[in-house]
Amino acid sequence: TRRQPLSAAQKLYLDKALRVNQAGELAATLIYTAQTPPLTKAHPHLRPLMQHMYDQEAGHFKTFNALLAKHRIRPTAMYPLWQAAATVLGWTTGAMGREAAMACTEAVETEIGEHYNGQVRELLAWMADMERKGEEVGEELRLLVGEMRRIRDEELEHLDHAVQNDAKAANPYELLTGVIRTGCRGAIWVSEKV
Amino acid sequence: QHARQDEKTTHFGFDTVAENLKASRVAAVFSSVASNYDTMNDLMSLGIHRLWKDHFVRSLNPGIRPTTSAQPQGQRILDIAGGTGDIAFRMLDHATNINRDTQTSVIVSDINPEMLGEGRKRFSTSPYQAAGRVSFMEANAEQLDQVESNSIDLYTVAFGIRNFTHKQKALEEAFRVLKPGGVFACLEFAPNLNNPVMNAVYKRWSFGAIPLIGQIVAADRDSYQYLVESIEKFPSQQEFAGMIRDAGFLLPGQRPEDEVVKAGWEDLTMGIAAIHKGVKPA
Amino acid sequence: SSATAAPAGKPDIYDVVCVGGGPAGLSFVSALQSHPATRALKVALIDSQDLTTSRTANDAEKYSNRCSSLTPSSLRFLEGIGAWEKAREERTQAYHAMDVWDGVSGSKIHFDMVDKQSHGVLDSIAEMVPGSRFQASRRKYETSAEDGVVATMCENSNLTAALLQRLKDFGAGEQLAQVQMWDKTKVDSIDLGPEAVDEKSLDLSQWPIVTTQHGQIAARLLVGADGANSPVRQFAGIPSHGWDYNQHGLVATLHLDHPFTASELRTAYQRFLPTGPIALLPLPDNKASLVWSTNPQHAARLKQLSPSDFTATVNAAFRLMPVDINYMLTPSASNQAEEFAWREPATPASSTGLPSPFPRITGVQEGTVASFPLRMRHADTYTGHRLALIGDAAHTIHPLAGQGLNLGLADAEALATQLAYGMEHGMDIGSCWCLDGYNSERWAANNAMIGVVDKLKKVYSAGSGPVVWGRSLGLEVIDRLGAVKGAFMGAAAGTR
Amino acid sequence: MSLTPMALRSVLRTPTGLRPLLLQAPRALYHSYEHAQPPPYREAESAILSSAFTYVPTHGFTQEALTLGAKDAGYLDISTNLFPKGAFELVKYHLTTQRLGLKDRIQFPDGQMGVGRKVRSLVLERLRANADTGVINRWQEALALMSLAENIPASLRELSALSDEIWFLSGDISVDTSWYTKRASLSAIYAATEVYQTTDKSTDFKDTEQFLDRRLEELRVMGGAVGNTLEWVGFQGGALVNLLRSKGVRI
Amino acid sequence: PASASHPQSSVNHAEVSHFNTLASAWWDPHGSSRLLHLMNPLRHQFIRRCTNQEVRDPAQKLDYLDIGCGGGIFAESAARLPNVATVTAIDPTPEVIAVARRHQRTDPLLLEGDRLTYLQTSIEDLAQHSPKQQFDIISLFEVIEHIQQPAPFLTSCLQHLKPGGWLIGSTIARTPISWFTTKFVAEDILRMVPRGTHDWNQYIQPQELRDWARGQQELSTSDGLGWQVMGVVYVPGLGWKEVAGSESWCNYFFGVKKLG
Amino acid sequence: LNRPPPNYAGHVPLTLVERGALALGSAFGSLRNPHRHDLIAALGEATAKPYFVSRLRRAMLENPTGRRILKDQPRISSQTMSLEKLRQLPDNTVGRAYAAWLDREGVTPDTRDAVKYIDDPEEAYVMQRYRETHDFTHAITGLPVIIEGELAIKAFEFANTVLPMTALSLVAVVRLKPIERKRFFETYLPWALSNGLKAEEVVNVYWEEELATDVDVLRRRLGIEKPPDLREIRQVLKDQKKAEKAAREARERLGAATGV
Repeated sequence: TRRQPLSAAQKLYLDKALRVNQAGELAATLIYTAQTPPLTKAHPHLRPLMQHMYDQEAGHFKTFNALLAKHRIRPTAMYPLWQAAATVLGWTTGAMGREAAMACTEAVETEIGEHYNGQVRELLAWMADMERKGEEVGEELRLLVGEMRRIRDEELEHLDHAVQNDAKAANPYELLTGVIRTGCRGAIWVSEKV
Repeated sequence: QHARQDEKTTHFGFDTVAENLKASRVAAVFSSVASNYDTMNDLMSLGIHRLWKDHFVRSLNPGIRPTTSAQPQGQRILDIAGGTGDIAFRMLDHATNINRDTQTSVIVSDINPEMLGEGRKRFSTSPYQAAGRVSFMEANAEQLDQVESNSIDLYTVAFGIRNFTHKQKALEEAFRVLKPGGVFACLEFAPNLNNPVMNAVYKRWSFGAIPLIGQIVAADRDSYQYLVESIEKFPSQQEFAGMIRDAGFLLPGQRPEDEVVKAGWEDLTMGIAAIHKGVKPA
Repeated sequence: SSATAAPAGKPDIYDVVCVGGGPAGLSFVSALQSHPATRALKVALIDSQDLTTSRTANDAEKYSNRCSSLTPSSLRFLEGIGAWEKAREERTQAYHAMDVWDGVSGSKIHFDMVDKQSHGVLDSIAEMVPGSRFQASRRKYETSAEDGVVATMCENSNLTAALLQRLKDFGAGEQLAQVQMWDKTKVDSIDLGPEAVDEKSLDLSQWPIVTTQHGQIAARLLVGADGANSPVRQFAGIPSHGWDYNQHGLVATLHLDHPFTASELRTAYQRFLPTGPIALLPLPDNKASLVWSTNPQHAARLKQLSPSDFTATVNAAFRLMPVDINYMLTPSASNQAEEFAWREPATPASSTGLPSPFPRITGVQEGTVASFPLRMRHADTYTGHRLALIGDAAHTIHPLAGQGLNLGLADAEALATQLAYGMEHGMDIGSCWCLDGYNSERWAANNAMIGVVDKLKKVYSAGSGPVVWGRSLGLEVIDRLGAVKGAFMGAAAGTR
Repeated sequence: MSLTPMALRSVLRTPTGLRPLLLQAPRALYHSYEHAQPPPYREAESAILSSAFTYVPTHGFTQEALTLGAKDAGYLDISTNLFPKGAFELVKYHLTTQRLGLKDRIQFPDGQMGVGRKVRSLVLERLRANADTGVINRWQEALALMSLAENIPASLRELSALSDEIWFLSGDISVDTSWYTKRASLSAIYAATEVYQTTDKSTDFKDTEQFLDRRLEELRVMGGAVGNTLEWVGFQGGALVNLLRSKGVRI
Repeated sequence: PASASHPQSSVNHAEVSHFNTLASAWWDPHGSSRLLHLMNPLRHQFIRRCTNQEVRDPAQKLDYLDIGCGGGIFAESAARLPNVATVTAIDPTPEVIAVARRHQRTDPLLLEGDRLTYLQTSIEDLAQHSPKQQFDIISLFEVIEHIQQPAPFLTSCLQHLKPGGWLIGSTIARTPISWFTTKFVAEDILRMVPRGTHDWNQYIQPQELRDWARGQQELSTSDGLGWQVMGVVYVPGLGWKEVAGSESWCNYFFGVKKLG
Repeated sequence: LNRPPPNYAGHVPLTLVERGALALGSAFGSLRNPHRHDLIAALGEATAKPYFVSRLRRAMLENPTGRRILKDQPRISSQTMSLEKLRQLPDNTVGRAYAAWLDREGVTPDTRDAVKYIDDPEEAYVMQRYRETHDFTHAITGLPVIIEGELAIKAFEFANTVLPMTALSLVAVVRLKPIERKRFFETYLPWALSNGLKAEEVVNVYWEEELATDVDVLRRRLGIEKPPDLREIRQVLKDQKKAEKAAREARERLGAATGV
């Protein structure tokens, strides 16, 4: 048929990308879980927002779990480490107050948003390349790109929520977001490998 | 004499020469070193080249064991550029002693008569000569007219292929002469070692010391200089395996789904030399 | 007089909305009614069951299988809110002693009110010497019936009826607003109020709005007393952690061979089998209530047995060795009565630790054998903004100490007192300033009780080996240490 | 084979298997459902190996069997040089074909069978494959070959691929830490049971089945115990945090 | 006698801006005003201790004036009491009054009639803003230590007190202990209270208050009857606790009764 | 020193100290002179009490046939088990094998001593039952009564019933000849232990009902593999030795005759 199998390099790229995404979503859900109690105790009006954001993240996490199981991809071996790191990060920023928590969400979401953008761009490039060569794009790939786009938009929506709830007002703003973003980037790099 | 532009040129060590001149220049080099060819090899490989050859022959395991032999007439082995008969000797010893095969015969071929002379001298006293299991043939590996197609079981070339002008043509010729299922095997120096640090050390040794020793021992600096330079110009293991595959051979250990060549050779002593193999599909 | 709730547009505002009409919910509401500071609060109670019918406990001979043993502190609370005198006294049964023994090793412990009185260290040492003159003198009962009570057995329906009666009488008495009772009403949804329309008007965006078939009501304080998987707790997003025991609680009302008069002192019995504890709690006349926690297969098998076989198996569970009980409950085993008759003489009471005056079960009240899965859950916190949880909604506990209802009543009492304190000091009873006091007081106490009961269950589910020796030695030592036993009794009775 | 050539061999050539393990992509990544998986061996290799395999019950996993197989497949004695690892290639061939063939050997009437029971029947089916192909009496030779220094990485990779295949076929979809513990424990159990199978004389491997059941039972109990302890520790940790929060501490 | 000239306003603009920034966290359970919230119940107990001196007709409701009400912590709680008719809460800081009004809107009970009215004014210009001028109870909780000249301020408060009414307040004694707890620990180390909230020199000793009260003829300052004082100490984990005789240490309540 | 009343006929209640002394005394006695059956019996009873015989009783209670045995409490003696009837049973049946075995060893069912030192009547019966069925185990395993066969049976019973007495009697292995000991440790001990552990509880077999069943069928039902027949091996060995001796003598004779 006109449909060509993915090249080894493409398969390797997808393998790494999906592993990193699952680790990212795991971290996101745990950060929200750890942030919610101290935050909603101090600001009850934030509970619906936190609940909404958590539900979306849990949805993403479930989607990536299904994808990993379906395509037989190995989850990151650092799973327990990310669990601990995310909980501690969520807890400390939650205890530091509303602005710090929102700043943490903003930093994590920007990092994850950029990461998803890169992946979506790469997959779209593949599809364009396939169409140019007259090959028919596989259903799996099309479905994957659709999912990634939807998830990226929801992540960016979280980013706006965080900024609305004056994430910028956190006192050590640059330090906090800087540390968190570098932490995320490091985690992404490691998760690809291990 | 400089090659004229219109003629096709090839490299001779680091110089570029007209193609037709290369064969004669190579012949000149080998004629001068024929007598102490082994000492030269010892210098080049710190004496390990003997072990490499033993290992090379043992890994090929020539000869057919009587128990499984349905083919009484033994194997026909063609040893290219085997002038002094080093490889041939080991092959016959292995077949006779290890596999108890007294039928297998070896054709020793070389482009250089002096080297062949050296070989004939070596074999004159051996029982193999008497049993007619060794024959000598002066021929250019790129046209083996005397050898008909699909007649050879095993085609070996040790430390010779780097001097051929058209390596690809020699490979295709080997493909032609080999029987289906036949094996092409080549033992050759490799341009670079795996480990960059060791590589630098080895380069210092081969470019510095060897021509000097050549001068002292064999009073012939240019030939040795050429030999060292020819190793440098020889393609890397991966490229050479690619050339073998392009000639039609199956590379051992290559996974079907890998387009790029990842296997098919075996590094010796950190990659100073390498054994390349290829099997002609049935 | 059920006031019609305001139209959907503007929700009717209540001070306290209590979802769930179980003992915890009803006792909380009556506690509010009985305290002067909180009497004037506008209170609504919503329950899905029909509360009117359960008011009258019908046949004197028939006892419900859902009973619970009320500790003295629960009784004091019920008397305080004037509910206990509405209960039908003749259907309740106080007991003055408790025998607990280990089914595997036969070690046993006897609790009675003599130990509960403040007990000097010297007395307990003297008690250690078996058969000593001093020990004999302690044994005679000189305590009066009243203060010697370990706990009082009471059917849940009897308690609910008493509380409902209390609420009805109270409303008719004073001219104050009666509690708005909506029974047979299912809570459709609970969500936060609408955003304020402008800067000036009332902002109910942080108020829980409860929607039922009667319309929408806004609650200054929403109290969740609606059982284990409580919709109120889900609305509040309070997670609750814990685990399921692979056990079912089997309850039944039994008939004993010897009718007890009201004045006789009764004893409760509990035997720890490897598959789980079995308890026999006294009811008036010749009745008794059975609470047997065992694995699901045994519970299912027990429910299939004929009454005579069931009675024999229950007798066996108290008297025989665990290996016989397990055999009698294997699917293939049949005519348990005969099996029990044969095995009982061959099992000496001394080897199983059976207490001396142990009643024999002669029958089971038809239709009362039922079972429910056992689990342990504890909500992360009991309070949120304008929200509080009491009773099973906040915690579910293993029945081996019979503390489930008592904790619920203690929660209700604590919350009512906290609200009274809040009203006296002008606090907004839905705000965290008022509710935190309740959470801080009850969470730690409940957590300790749940932890102790869970560890007891784990220790006593070991069938053999060092754990059995350890616990048996522990039981024997505590049995002889009056002071320590007194402390346990105090904690169990929940004396404040 | 006297010692010296062996020593020479290892000095002369760096074993290809020891190339950095991590970087080498062990097995097909991103299993796609739209295309058939690439065949494990090239056509010439599978021809030689499949015919050589028929000689294993009689000649064992040896160079001799390989040579005989090459001849039957229309190749020469010398063509066995196509396999750099020699006789070990035969063992690897058996492992790979049985692993890929596992999904066709057993079909689950889906529905009532739990993942644990499916794993058990898959393992038994794979072990039965050893017996059906008649290599079971030669399997100790294969184990010896597999334990050679240069073959250990390849055999470990093959074992982990088998364990992954069994978990995948049994329908297990957990992709968290248990993904690793499950595959590691199943690999250990499978390897132990296979070694036991080589010593099992009972009729159609009844003892091996009991051995497997004992190991699986141990794993279930140990897994349960570890799970309960972790759950209990997590609960106590949460309870402590909740207790402090109930007392008004700001965490 | 009403002072003729407009009395020099007691508003201190530095204080006003400081409280503005504090406004957003006023009702945050773990915010900077947590200690005030925890002290609130004790205020009602003290008021009850004062008013129970003489028997009152329970049906007759009282009028409260809360000066320096801040976010309305005390004002809201007073408005909810059954025996309170009206509560007028005044504070010069505009932002704080806005917070109080925004919070008032979340409780329907407080919106009923004139139960609770917030006015952004100082005590001196109360006349222009509030219809009601005379009150049964005037409260000055944690206010006096923010006033430069307490004496004239107190006298202007007295003018609004009905005869037989009580002037009740709480403040901090000027002692090394109060410096250590309210300034050093609370503000510098634990940051529980934002820096600059208090100025130690403006703390007032109970004795000084007592002397001022004796100076006023209309006040009956006979001990126990017209003059009440109660020392309180904050125990972390247990909240504020009354400690007899600790008024000379740090935080204390004082109440003085107008004759009549 | 009044002893508590006996629980059943022939019961001698012992205190802990007496029980210890009995165990030690009977152990030394039976070691010194293995033929003292009564001492061996006493040793068995003294060491069985704390846990082992209760475990055996629990094993019987878990098995339906075991319970029936405990209920009926059948006794094996010459009255209940008429040897003539057994001898008419078809060949290779349990009863026939038992009878043949009794004749060959010259033993009657009554040679078993009554149990005296176990307090619980039911546990005493369990011990009694074990003793009486001991001979049946010989029958189905075909191991002779000679020391080597007896030890193999004891090892099997230890693995099956975990009674300490069976293990203690293994001490007698010291008295085996070297080749017998080698054979015992190489073949019979591993057979006894593996089969003892894997097989069903032999004590749960209702022998009175199994008399007519085929020995092999019963053995397969219990999961016991038949051990190599000890008697034949010894016979073969004996013949070999005899043959060698005969040949040696012949040679000597021949040697003497030819003067070589």
